[in-house]
Amino acid sequence: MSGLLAVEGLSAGYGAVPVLHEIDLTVQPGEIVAVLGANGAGKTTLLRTVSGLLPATAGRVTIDGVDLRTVRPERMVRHGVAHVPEGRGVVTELTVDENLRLGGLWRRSKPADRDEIYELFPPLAERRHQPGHQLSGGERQMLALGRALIAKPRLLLLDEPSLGLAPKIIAQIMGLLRDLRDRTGLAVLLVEQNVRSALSIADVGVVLSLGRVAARDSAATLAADADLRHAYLGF
Amino acid sequence: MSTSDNSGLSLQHITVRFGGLLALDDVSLRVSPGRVVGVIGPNGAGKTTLFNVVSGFVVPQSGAITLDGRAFRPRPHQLNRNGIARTLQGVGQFNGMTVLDNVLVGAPKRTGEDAAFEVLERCGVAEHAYSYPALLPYAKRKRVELARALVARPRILMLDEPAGGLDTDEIAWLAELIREADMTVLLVEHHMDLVMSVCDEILVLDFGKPIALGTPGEIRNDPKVTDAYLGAAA
Amino acid sequence: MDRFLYLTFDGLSRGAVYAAFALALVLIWRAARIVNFAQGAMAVATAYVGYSVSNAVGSYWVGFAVALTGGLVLGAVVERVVMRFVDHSSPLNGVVVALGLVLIIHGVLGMVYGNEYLPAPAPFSRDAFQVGGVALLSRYDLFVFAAVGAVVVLLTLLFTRTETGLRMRAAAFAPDVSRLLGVPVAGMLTLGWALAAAVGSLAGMLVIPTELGLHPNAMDLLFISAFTAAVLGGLDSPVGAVVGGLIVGLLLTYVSGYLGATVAPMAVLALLVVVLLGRPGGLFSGAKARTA
Amino acid sequence: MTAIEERITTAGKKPAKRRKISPLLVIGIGAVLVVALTYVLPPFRNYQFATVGAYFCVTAGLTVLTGLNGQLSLGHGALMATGAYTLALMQNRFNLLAAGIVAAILVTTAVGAVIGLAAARLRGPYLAGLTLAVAVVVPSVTSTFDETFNSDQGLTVALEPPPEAILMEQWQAWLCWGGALVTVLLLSYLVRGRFGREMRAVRDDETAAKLAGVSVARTQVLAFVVSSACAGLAGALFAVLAQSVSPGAFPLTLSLFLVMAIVIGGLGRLWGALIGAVLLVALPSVAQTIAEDAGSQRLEGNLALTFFGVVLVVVMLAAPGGLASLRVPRRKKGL
Amino acid sequence: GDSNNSGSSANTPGVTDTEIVVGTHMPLTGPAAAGYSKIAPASKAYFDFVNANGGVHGRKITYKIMDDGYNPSNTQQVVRELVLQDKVFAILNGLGTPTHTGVLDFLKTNRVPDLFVASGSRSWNQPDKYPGTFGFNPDYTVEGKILATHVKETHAGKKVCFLGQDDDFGRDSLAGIEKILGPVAAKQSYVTSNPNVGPQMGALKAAGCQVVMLATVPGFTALSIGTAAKIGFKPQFVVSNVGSDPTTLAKTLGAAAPLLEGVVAANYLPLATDDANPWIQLYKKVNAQYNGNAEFDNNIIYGMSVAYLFVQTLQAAGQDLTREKLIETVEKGGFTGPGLVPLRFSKEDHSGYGGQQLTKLTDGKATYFGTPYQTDDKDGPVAPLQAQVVAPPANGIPAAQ
Ligand SMILES: Nc1ncnc2c1ncn2[C@@H]1O[C@H](COP(=O)(O)OP(=O)(O)OP(=O)(O)O)[C@@H](O)[C@H]1O
Ligand SMILES: Nc1ncnc2c1ncn2[C@@H]1O[C@H](COP(=O)(O)OP(=O)(O)OP(=O)(O)O)[C@@H](O)[C@H]1O
Ligand SMILES: [Mg+2]
Ligand SMILES: [Mg+2]
Repeated sequence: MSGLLAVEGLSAGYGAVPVLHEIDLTVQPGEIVAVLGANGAGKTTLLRTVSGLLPATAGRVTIDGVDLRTVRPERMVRHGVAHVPEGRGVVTELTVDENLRLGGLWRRSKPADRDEIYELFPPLAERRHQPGHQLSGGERQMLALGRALIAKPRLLLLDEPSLGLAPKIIAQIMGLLRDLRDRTGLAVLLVEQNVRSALSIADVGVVLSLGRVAARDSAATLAADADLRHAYLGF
Repeated sequence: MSTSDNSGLSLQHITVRFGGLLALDDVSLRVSPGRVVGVIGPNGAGKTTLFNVVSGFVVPQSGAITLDGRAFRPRPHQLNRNGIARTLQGVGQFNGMTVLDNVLVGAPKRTGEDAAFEVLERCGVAEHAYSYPALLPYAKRKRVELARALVARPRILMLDEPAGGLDTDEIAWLAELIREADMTVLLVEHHMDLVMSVCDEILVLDFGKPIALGTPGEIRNDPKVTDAYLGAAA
Repeated sequence: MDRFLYLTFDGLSRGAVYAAFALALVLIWRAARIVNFAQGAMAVATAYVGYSVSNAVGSYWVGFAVALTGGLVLGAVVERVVMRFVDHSSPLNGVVVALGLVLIIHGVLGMVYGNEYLPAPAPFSRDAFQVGGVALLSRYDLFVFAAVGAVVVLLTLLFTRTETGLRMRAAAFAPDVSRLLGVPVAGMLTLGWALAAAVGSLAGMLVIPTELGLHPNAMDLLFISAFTAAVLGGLDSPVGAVVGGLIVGLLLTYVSGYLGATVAPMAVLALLVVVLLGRPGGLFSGAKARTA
Repeated sequence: MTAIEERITTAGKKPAKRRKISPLLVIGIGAVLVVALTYVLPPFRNYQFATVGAYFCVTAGLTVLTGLNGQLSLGHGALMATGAYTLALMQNRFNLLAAGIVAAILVTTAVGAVIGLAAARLRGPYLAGLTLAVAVVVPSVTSTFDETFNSDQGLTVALEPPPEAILMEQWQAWLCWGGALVTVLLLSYLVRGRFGREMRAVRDDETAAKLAGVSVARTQVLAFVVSSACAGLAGALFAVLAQSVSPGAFPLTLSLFLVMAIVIGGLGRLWGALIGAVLLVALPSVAQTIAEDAGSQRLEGNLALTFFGVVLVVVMLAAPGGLASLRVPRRKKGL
Repeated sequence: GDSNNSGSSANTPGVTDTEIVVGTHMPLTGPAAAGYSKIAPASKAYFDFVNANGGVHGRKITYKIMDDGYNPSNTQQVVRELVLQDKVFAILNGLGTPTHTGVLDFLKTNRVPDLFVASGSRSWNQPDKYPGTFGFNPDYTVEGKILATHVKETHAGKKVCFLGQDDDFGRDSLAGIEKILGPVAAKQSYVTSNPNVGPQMGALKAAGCQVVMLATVPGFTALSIGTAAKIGFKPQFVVSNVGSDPTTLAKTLGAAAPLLEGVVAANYLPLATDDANPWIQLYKKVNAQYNGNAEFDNNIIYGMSVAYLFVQTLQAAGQDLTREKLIETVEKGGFTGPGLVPLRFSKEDHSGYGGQQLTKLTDGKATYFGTPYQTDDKDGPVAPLQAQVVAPPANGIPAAQ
């Protein structure tokens, strides 16, 4: 298996409790892969294992052929991986601007890069010097996304980016992802509960159930497959 | 539905400022008993702030609140006693305590464990009673949170993004709960299917200002709302 | 009036060393979100090394440099060897380990150097300049002011202007998130401990010549005053530490001078109560966190 | 339901109710054990045993405050001093031990309420800083009001000797353990009930606690008051044990050692408080014994200190939840 | 002895045919340990010396030194351990006023002889209340009176001021001084928890003091003299014996040691620098052989003098040693030894040395001048004494009587 990201036979869990079982997955450059599944299916666990926050119990993850087991999480950005964690992970004690600076630190981003993000998410611009804890839920989500984008990743790991966002913003973000994919060849591993939006922009969909891959197909096929939708995606 | 009597919760001309930011700008809202009222609007529009005002975390610069016709000065820890229960955006749980204890904290004095179990059962998490919330999957944790609000037997239930992060089945369950609940519900949510399906009435905020108030049908077709909140996609 | 002037300058020069040590506490708080109760003992350990070297080499400044370097090393070692392995899920675990370290350091210093006061020379004259018969500041006091001033400026620059400062703060607040953003969290912690210990050593080198001399417990009292100062100013703020230090120094001196030495601790308590009731996060605290 | 969930919870819809052991039973057994022990222990061991009992009163109260309510106090030594001085003054005036102890508890409770009112607004290191300032104020108070407190030298405590048949140390052990067991009994009922839940709720999430109807400030002040009462009792018992009180007996290090004791014992557990109390008495004495064999004057005391410190560090690294920990499963803070 | 007699040594705690166990409490660690931590080992060294020469009445003396860190609650613990667990015969030279005050009642209840307490508090001299407790040091009031008499004679008409520790040490001292001089021109106090005497010295300077009398512990003596120099204040310092050990002061002051020139203090035992003194020669020998040749200073002299007195008492008490006997023996008095003034022990008086002689520091060395003085802590006169120099016994061990 090859690709920008390749996950092979990956298993992981918390303590003695296994969560993921032999997951195989690839993401090509310029591809958006949606990971879908019910609550507790293991989607977040998958992302955490890929970015090295959680050690795998078996299998391996490679990016451009580099085995990520040898890469510490803090070196992950240098391999072009940015992870927007579940629950946003805004450093609430730092200001909006500092959070963004943090995202761009590894590549010595310029203030101009931040301005791009502010243009993308105008509410953030007004709150530039406010500490993160003052932001509303959605504003934090925007900040987390912006901070990942400023790192100019090749692979973006997104854990429920639509959480707490207004429909209009969701649409805008999905459009942005599609745009980045087309323009810059960004690859995205997208975990979503908002199945419709996710499948609308994804190239490939992977359905997780009880920590295993239950289905994998092109996004369009998945969206059209009523049985599958009923069985795993509940609509 | 008669709104001539003054029972229920009523907000009049609420204005909240954070420094230079006008978070709520002259917002008035009347919530009659038994109604499900949705509050929607773009991110940062002031929805949570509105909840914070009602629950006493934020003191408005101006405006008044009345509860059943009487002036109401909200204080967070007295909310329960006034028949109002609120959940937080995200989860706010007591991780060092069992699920059962979590629920019992919210219970009125002299509530037995049995009553708490009843609510846990209603929320489908009774089997986790002696587990710890942090060990549960996200969806179950949200249910525990709901159970803690419901155990107080509130007349008014305020839910801040209860559907965030939930899958379709969970949301369906939630919708059912809201519809069946024999109480007034104030609902902040970005999940439009849920809002449209359970609300009797919807208030739309934008930049702290109410821009629309009406039934789901009216709101869906209001161009101002589409423009500010729903976007072309919806 | 002369008395007031005299007390003011005396209080300021005391306050300056409180400030220096409070800065070390602020630094470690910003870098690791821990109040390092072992800071005083660590500082005294390096001061011993510094003075031993001074005596051996015959140059104060060599010893001074060795003490500060020793601080860097000791801080890094304590973090790498002990603190890193402490379970920080309860903040008290770190406190208890730090207290354990205090006992170990006191014990070891007592074994090596004995529990006697050893002389600690000052690098500059401590004779105060007299203006109209009132003793104001000595050369040494000026040296202390300059050193403290330099540390505040450097720390403020570090935290507000440099990337490393940002990394250090982020690593302290949210280690997991920071790691995802490419911040070497472990390294930042070590750096924070090293810098804080070095600033602590500096404070030790500054204060010990003005007190009873070099002794394993020499910094215990300073720790209390400096901690009070840091809390007063707001643990997150270097400027707060300096202001807090000067206030505590002045208060202690004024109260000792006008009301008597015994009343001083009560005055400090009263001041803390008044300030913290008004500003529970210290004088220079930031905005109150939004919680809902 | 996922496979994981199944593993987390026991199968079956409604779990059987947990049976709780009655505290009364535990305390009853404890009382029998205590009395039996005081007959077999030699006098000095009885004295140490009594000291453990006195420490147990304060560590039990402190662990409720710090472990269950999340408030850190570095000033409990000062509260003990309050209790001790009250007892000494009462005793020297009226020579009625029971009244003295009650007065000690009441006065300390009042002082605790005042500090608690201030403390309720403070968090983390700021609370630590304020209580630390309280801890170091004791000598200052005793010197400033030296007609009453007699400065550094302190007061002696007049005590009626116990009846002939009972040794002084044995009698002291009964008194201290009587106090400790009653304290623990009351605390364990308190901790199990609504108040205990409210304290833990405040510790875990203040905002959620408020919304659940808990008055955060009230809970915090009450917790402080309760633990102050315990400290007052402990102080009174120490005065009885030592037959004297002086500021030097209640230094900052005492307050710090109390905190260490409850953390090492196991924060938030009454068993942990007991272990902590035992350590407070046993560790220095073991350390001293070990050091005595060293035989060099430079080593003696210093070796004991070092040993003490090493034990603290090692225990904390090996058992981060304290010695009494049957670790509460807690999900690591993650993303 | 007769084993049936309840008053015999056979069932006296801590005494066997071959051993006498005594204990003490001392600060060996912590800030108060400086200087003091050397006393007990010096006593022990002298006992070892005596033991090596056959002991006392065939018994060897075992000296148990317990560290209390100058914390009264630790003192409680360790003294109980000594008495109840180790069953010591007596407590010897327990150090510190606040620490030792706390165990007086306990020792009395358990009828443990409490000999030669190491502090100048007047509390040890209460034969009615504490029949088993005896002091050693001249009390602070006596000392104050003697120092003040010197000031009155040599600095007549000058402004005399006082700085003292804020406890019974400072208060008793000041009481003695004011008995002779009347109210001092200015008085200041310090607390050990605040090592800055800037405000106090500033006040004394401002008051125009020409003589400053210090009732300070060594660290604060050095601090006061150093601070005075810092602000250009150069009065005549007259220092309590407690805070006047020249070795300690010189060490603390380091390069500033010359400031000590001319400081007047008082003492009642031979001085460490007086190499010609036979007592010093004896002590140095013992120190070299049994104390690891520790740095020789007044603390060592103090510790050995206490031990010498204790051995003297044991010798006088005789073969059949009991606690009552020991106390009787001390009360009988009549001990002569290294002291420059007589010990005052009697049935009515449990205080120790009753006077002092003045010393002056020159060239870093303290030397005695004038004659010793004797007085009481009341309003009795300060009377010069004929110096009574006694040579130590040839073998260095007091003879049995
Ligand atoms: N830190 C943890 N410790 C123990 N179990 C955990 C932990 N985190 C997650 N789990 C369990 O692992 C399973 C998978 O969780 P995960 O968060 O990966 O699911 P998810 O698919 O992201 O669900 P959601 O849609 O709710 O976010 C769940 O059963 C969850 O309870
Ligand atoms: N305590 C505060 N201090 C400063 N600004 C605040 C504070 N609380 C809220 N704000 C600001 O007020 C605005 C409204 O916030 P609020 O949380 O009410 O938004 P919301 O409508 O709930 O948004 P979302 O849908 O994203 O949760 C936001 O811009 C936020 O940054
Ligand atoms: Mg997830
Ligand atoms: Mg919101």
